[in-house]
Amino acid sequence: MDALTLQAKDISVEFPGVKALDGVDFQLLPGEIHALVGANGAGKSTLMKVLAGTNPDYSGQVLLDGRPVELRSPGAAQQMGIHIVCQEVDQALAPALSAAENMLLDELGRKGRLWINWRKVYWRAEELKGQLHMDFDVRTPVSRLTLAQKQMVLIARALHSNCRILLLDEPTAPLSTVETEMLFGLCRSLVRDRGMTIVFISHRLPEVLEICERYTVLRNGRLAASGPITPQTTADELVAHMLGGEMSAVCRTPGAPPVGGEMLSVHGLSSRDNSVRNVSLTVHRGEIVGLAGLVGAGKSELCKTLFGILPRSAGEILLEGSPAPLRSPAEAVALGMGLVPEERWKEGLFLKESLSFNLGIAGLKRWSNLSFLSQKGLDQNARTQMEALEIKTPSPQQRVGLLSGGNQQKAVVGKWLAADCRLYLFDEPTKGVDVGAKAELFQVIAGLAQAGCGVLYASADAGELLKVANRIYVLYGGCVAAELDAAHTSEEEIMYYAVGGKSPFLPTEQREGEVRT
Amino acid sequence: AGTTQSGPDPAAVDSPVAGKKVAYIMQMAPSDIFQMWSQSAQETAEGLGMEYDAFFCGGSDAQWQDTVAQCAAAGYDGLLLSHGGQNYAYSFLKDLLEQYPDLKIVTFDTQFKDGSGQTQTLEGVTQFFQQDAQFAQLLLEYVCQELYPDKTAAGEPVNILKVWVGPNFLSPFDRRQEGYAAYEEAGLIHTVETIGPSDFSNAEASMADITAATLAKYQPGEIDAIWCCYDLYASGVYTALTQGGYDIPMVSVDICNADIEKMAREGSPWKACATTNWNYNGEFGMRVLALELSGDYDAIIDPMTGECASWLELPTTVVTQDMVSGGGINVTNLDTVAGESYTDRSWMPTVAWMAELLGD
Amino acid sequence: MDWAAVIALGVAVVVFALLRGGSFLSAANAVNILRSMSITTIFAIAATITMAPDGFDMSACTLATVSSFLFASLFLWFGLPLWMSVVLTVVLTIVLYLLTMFLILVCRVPDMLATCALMFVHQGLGLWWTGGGAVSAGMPTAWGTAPLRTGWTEGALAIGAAPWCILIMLACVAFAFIFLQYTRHGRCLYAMGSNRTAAAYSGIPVKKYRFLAGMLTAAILAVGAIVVCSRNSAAQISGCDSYLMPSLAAVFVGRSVGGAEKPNALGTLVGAALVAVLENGLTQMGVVYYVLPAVKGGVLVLALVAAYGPRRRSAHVIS
Amino acid sequence: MDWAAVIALGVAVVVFALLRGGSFLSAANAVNILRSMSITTIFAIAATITMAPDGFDMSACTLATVSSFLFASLFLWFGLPLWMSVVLTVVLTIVLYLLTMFLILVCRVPDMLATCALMFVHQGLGLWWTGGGAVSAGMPTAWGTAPLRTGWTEGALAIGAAPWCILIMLACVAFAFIFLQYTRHGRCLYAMGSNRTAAAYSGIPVKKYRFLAGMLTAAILAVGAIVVCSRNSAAQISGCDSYLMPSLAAVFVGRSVGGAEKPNALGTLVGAALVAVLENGLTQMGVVYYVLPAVKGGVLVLALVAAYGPRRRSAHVIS
Ligand SMILES: Nc1ncnc2c1ncn2[C@@H]1O[C@H](COP(=O)(O)OP(=O)(O)OP(=O)(O)O)[C@@H](O)[C@H]1O
Ligand SMILES: Nc1ncnc2c1ncn2[C@@H]1O[C@H](COP(=O)(O)OP(=O)(O)OP(=O)(O)O)[C@@H](O)[C@H]1O
Ligand SMILES: [Mg+2]
Ligand SMILES: [Mg+2]
Repeated sequence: MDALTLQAKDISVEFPGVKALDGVDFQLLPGEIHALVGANGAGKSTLMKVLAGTNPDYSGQVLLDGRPVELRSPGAAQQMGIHIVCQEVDQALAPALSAAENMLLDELGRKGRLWINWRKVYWRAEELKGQLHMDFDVRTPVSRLTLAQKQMVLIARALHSNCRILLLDEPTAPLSTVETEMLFGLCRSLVRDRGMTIVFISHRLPEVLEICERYTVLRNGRLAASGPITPQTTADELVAHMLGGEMSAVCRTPGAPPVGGEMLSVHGLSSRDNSVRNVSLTVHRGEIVGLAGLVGAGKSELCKTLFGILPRSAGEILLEGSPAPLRSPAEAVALGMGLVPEERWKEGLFLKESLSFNLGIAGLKRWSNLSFLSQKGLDQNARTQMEALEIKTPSPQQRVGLLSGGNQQKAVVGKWLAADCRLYLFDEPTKGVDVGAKAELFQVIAGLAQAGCGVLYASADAGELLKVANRIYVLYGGCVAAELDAAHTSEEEIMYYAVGGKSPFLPTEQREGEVRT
Repeated sequence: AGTTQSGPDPAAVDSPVAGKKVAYIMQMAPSDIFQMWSQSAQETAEGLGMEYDAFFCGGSDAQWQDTVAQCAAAGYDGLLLSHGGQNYAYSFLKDLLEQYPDLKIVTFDTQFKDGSGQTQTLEGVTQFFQQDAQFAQLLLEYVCQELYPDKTAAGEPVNILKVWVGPNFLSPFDRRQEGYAAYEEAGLIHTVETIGPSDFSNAEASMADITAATLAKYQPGEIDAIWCCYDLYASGVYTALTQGGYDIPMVSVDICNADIEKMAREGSPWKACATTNWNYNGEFGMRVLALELSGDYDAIIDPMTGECASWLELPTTVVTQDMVSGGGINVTNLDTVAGESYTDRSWMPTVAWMAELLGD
Repeated sequence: MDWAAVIALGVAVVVFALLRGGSFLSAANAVNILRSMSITTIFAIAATITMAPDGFDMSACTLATVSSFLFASLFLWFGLPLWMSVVLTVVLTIVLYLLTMFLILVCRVPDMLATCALMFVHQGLGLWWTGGGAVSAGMPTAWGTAPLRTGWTEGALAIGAAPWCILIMLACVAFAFIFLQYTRHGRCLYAMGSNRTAAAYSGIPVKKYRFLAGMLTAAILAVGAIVVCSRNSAAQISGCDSYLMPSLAAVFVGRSVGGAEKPNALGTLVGAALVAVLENGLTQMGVVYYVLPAVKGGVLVLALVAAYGPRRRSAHVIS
Repeated sequence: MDWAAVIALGVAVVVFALLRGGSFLSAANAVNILRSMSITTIFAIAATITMAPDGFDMSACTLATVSSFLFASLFLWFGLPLWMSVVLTVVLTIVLYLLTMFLILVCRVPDMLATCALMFVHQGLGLWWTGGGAVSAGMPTAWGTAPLRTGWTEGALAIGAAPWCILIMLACVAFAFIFLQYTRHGRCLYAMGSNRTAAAYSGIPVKKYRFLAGMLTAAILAVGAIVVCSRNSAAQISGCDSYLMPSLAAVFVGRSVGGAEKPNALGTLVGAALVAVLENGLTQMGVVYYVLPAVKGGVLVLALVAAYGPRRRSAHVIS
């Protein structure tokens, strides 16, 4: 057996009311890609934060190359070559600074030269951008980037530094297959060429099996299992470790075609910034309609345009037959729509408020009488949602910002379940949600459809869409490239249209006005 | 608070006001003249065996009212009140005296106007003032007679840049305006322009900027002199004049230590200040308060008329540049140069026991 | 510690009561304290409502000065009945506040920046209206005619005196407390204060709510201005301007009360009361005038340190 | 529009030059303008440095008042040579700033709250040192003895006069500009200002940098205080306090300059210059003193509207 690069022994972390890590052992071999898996709230992020020095209140010991080290500050961890790409990208980015500066932010923190050479900064940023096949101006402030681009900036930051151990906390959550493949290629070359060790967290188990060599499973803050990943290792095996054996294998296949009339019908919709172009689609009562497409295809933009966030330049939207103005989210909500947004920190959560506050905010009218709120009603609602979505936390009064990433995501979804909408727009609702909870969530969504609601479900994960949707629209370059029946299509076909019918890196212009099947 | 000394000289007569608690409550923020005020009041109070405290209210009328009410509640026997607002002081003090009938009050620079703006008096309360109109007039007299005698003799009006704010900004400013207007009506002066600070919370710096900008548009000789209603504004004017290299004489009402220093500088344009003796004002007020406390109302004599009154006015002096240019002069030793009217204290109200205790 | 400010208030009362006895603990002095905090508290409640949705208004008190000019001129110059002067002042203040809202909501100038510039505008506006002077009884109008009313009435003067000014203060606090704490609208304002984008995406009409908060602020500012005006029996130049800092201090000190960590009406009341009790007690103790602010500031600092210092609830050392 | 403030400045200069000609466009008047903006700009630069890492200091100018007391007393009462008084004032101001830093960094009281309480502390502290009065030439010391130096020297008075006060202002601006724009430390401050957690996660020692910003602020405040003191030839009670709002206004107006959207030195200079040019030009136009703030504020509002209004770069209607 190789000498261990990093060995963490008996790591415990406690928060008020939660034992996030309880005597966890964790080892890394040199030059491996190591999977860290576990259900939401199992303690993965917490363990990574310990290693990255951003959670200095831990007990236990960390050995690096056999020598004990103290990881009590991010600077200390970085000095030892440990870098993290953390789960909530907004936490690690300075929105007012340019993308270039954000990529080189770690270097700013290190003692060194006094002067900044702006030419060199931009040159280096361009270089990193090239390595990651990104396409935007490195001088743009980060606040104007999309979630996927932000994720890439963070990865670029890690690339720039001279790191030995790279901790990737759910980096692929906002990425689609193409970017994910590219990221994996990059990871492999980093391991091969630079001898890096990479820890990889993901809830997409096939990904994990594809790229990782060994795994560690956490359950409820304890080490559940660890071992090498062989061709024989299956996702079910990991799931069994994660959930403690009892895996309720709920895999919904699309139900019978909907019976209801048209809930939403959109004709020739374009957004003013041209990220959505001439889109027409329909959603029926009781139907789950998928939106597929790569990152940047305009799925989020379509949802936002429908929800009145992005101004539209053309097109008509009918809700149950009557024209809907939809100039602002408030109007959309008043008409019975709900949007689970893509960026939970920025757009979805009130981080400093309680879970109960967050879960009640979209349906306040339900719990108010003559404008007076019923706190009891809100708490009751919070408990109901916590149960339905398996949100793991001690009490409805817990601050949402202190929940684990997946549980935060569930809170964003839960907010709308309480709001009694007739049309739901889900934009990557399962981002960061573990397999078990994902199955629950699918059940919940199916339940909404059964109750007669319309559902538009945007996801970069084609497999997921095949599981939930009745029909699927594939977006490419802001246009609808294809409309497919979920029962009669495959991931391959979806991908074919998603990349423009030909190759992944085709310029958008050539595909304009692409035919639909 | 201040240091409470160990009472009067034991050999001296018994003070009828010994052990009484008095306070000086000033509406404005502290500054060196008001401190001199407070100091002389404190010395007098302690000389008479009273306990003395001082409070400043940072220019807030509400705080002035609160502090007065708090002191009344805290059991002070007498209050020396300064610069209360003319609009509310009457009704406020009237209510206060109804609640605390034994409280003795003396006010400085505080007019009493009732709800209709009519001047009123309060039984048992003595008010005293500076002669603000006379301040303005003495300064203008100085400008016309001393600085521009030829022009005045020729019947030509002197061109004045006037620094003033109002009306109804502060009652003393309004009274100063009365004196100024008299000269203007008499044709002795001509007002070229009236300017004031654009930012009252930063009046001195603002006045400097405004004056600098204003002077830039006049040709030499178009302004003969600058008249300022208040020395804080004058200080800004002085900055503008000296830094801009202008040779225009200026005069101002009120005086403080920094003013004297500026007047005394070589080639200073600041020619004169009209003032009362700030060392005497506090003492005067405190003596009146003590007389009220001991019930000697008939000894409260107006310095100007020599008669017993409840409205008193303090004598005025013009301090000129010549007096202070010798150097080493500050507000505390101004009496050594400022002439007889400044050091005369024959008008200080007194009675036998007070004269004994204070060594008149 | 969530109750630091309340504890500080309690301790201050007990200490002064022990040291000064009856003269501090009398009913008359309680009225003194309540009266002295009334105006600051009213303005602080206005600030609380603005700050709930993460707004900020540096021009609040300069606007109040304009309101007080309006009130005094409506009552004295135009001789309107008291109730009509009050109502019109509130309405006109709200109208003036539309400018603030226009800059913030339509022109999207950040609150701090817009209101910082508006301070100057208000200062000039008020004085332009009065012709550069204060408005008081017996003075001619800005255009030189005799005022229609020669003096303040009993009723007008009563507004600024105990018990009315105290009752008005309590009414403002109670209104803000119930509104922010127990109504849907208050909840929406706090949601905006917590994350404006998320609030908008949750279907809250954020601009409408910012506008609502602004209008309520304006109405309360007008009430505060009327109390100031009545208390001084005149609308003075810059008469309300200096209440800005004390009212902000009250909101800030009160922010932590009850662990709310956001501007809240009861906290604001406690903050204002703490300052008022300290001023009153220290004055009664005869603390030298120039040391008084230091002692007051020192106690506030201690209260803040107690409120924020020991908080290690979240593991984020870096926050 | 990123250059709105600069354009406003240019337009103001051209308009006044056309209307007033030589009396506005003379060299002497240029010096007037520069001199009138010098003190505000120095304090505004201090605020810029504090605000770069998202700090805020409401007590900056009350601390400057304390510094001016220190300077005047060192120079006059203790008769120290000028250079030594200056150096000692800067050092002592930095020492006093440690209290602010202690509250913010060690006790973790939010900036606004801590400095709001510190305003009172500073006010009391300064007056306690001078025994409750101003410090001016020829007055006895707080403990009653004669001062060692009887008056201000030429050199001491020159600091507050042109050209020195202008040069000092320019030096402060240049320093802050280069420091914030071209050094690693400056960028670290901006990174903190944009997202403190992110900065900390990148290994930037955030507390150290907040401390550094505080110390630089203190040093610049001391310089500003010395200029004020020299200009007034006395350290006056509350002498610097009222520079807070104008200096904040300069920072705010300058924030948008060049699209920086963060406090920046050149923007601050432009902001201060705009205000100073308006004051000067409007005064020359004979605008009544009490209407002047309204016109000044109006121009500032327009500049802000131009800077923020038309910005629709991002498609997000909700911002
Ligand atoms: N700062 C904190 N304060 C209180 N509790 C916390 C804090 N951070 C994490 N927790 C709790 O610790 C537990 C582990 O959280 P962690 O973020 O490590 O989970 P995770 O495995 O990353 O989950 P996910 O897959 O959802 O991201 C959760 O119950 C979470 O609520
Ligand atoms: N605020 C913005 N400013 C400029 N361009 C933007 C902005 N938001 C999105 N875009 C552009 O719009 C396009 C679509 O973005 P986005 O990545 O959100 O699409 P998506 O299909 O929802 O992808 P995913 O949800 O998988 O990340 C991209 O080309 C992106 O660069
Ligand atoms: Mg996690
Ligand atoms: Mg998306």
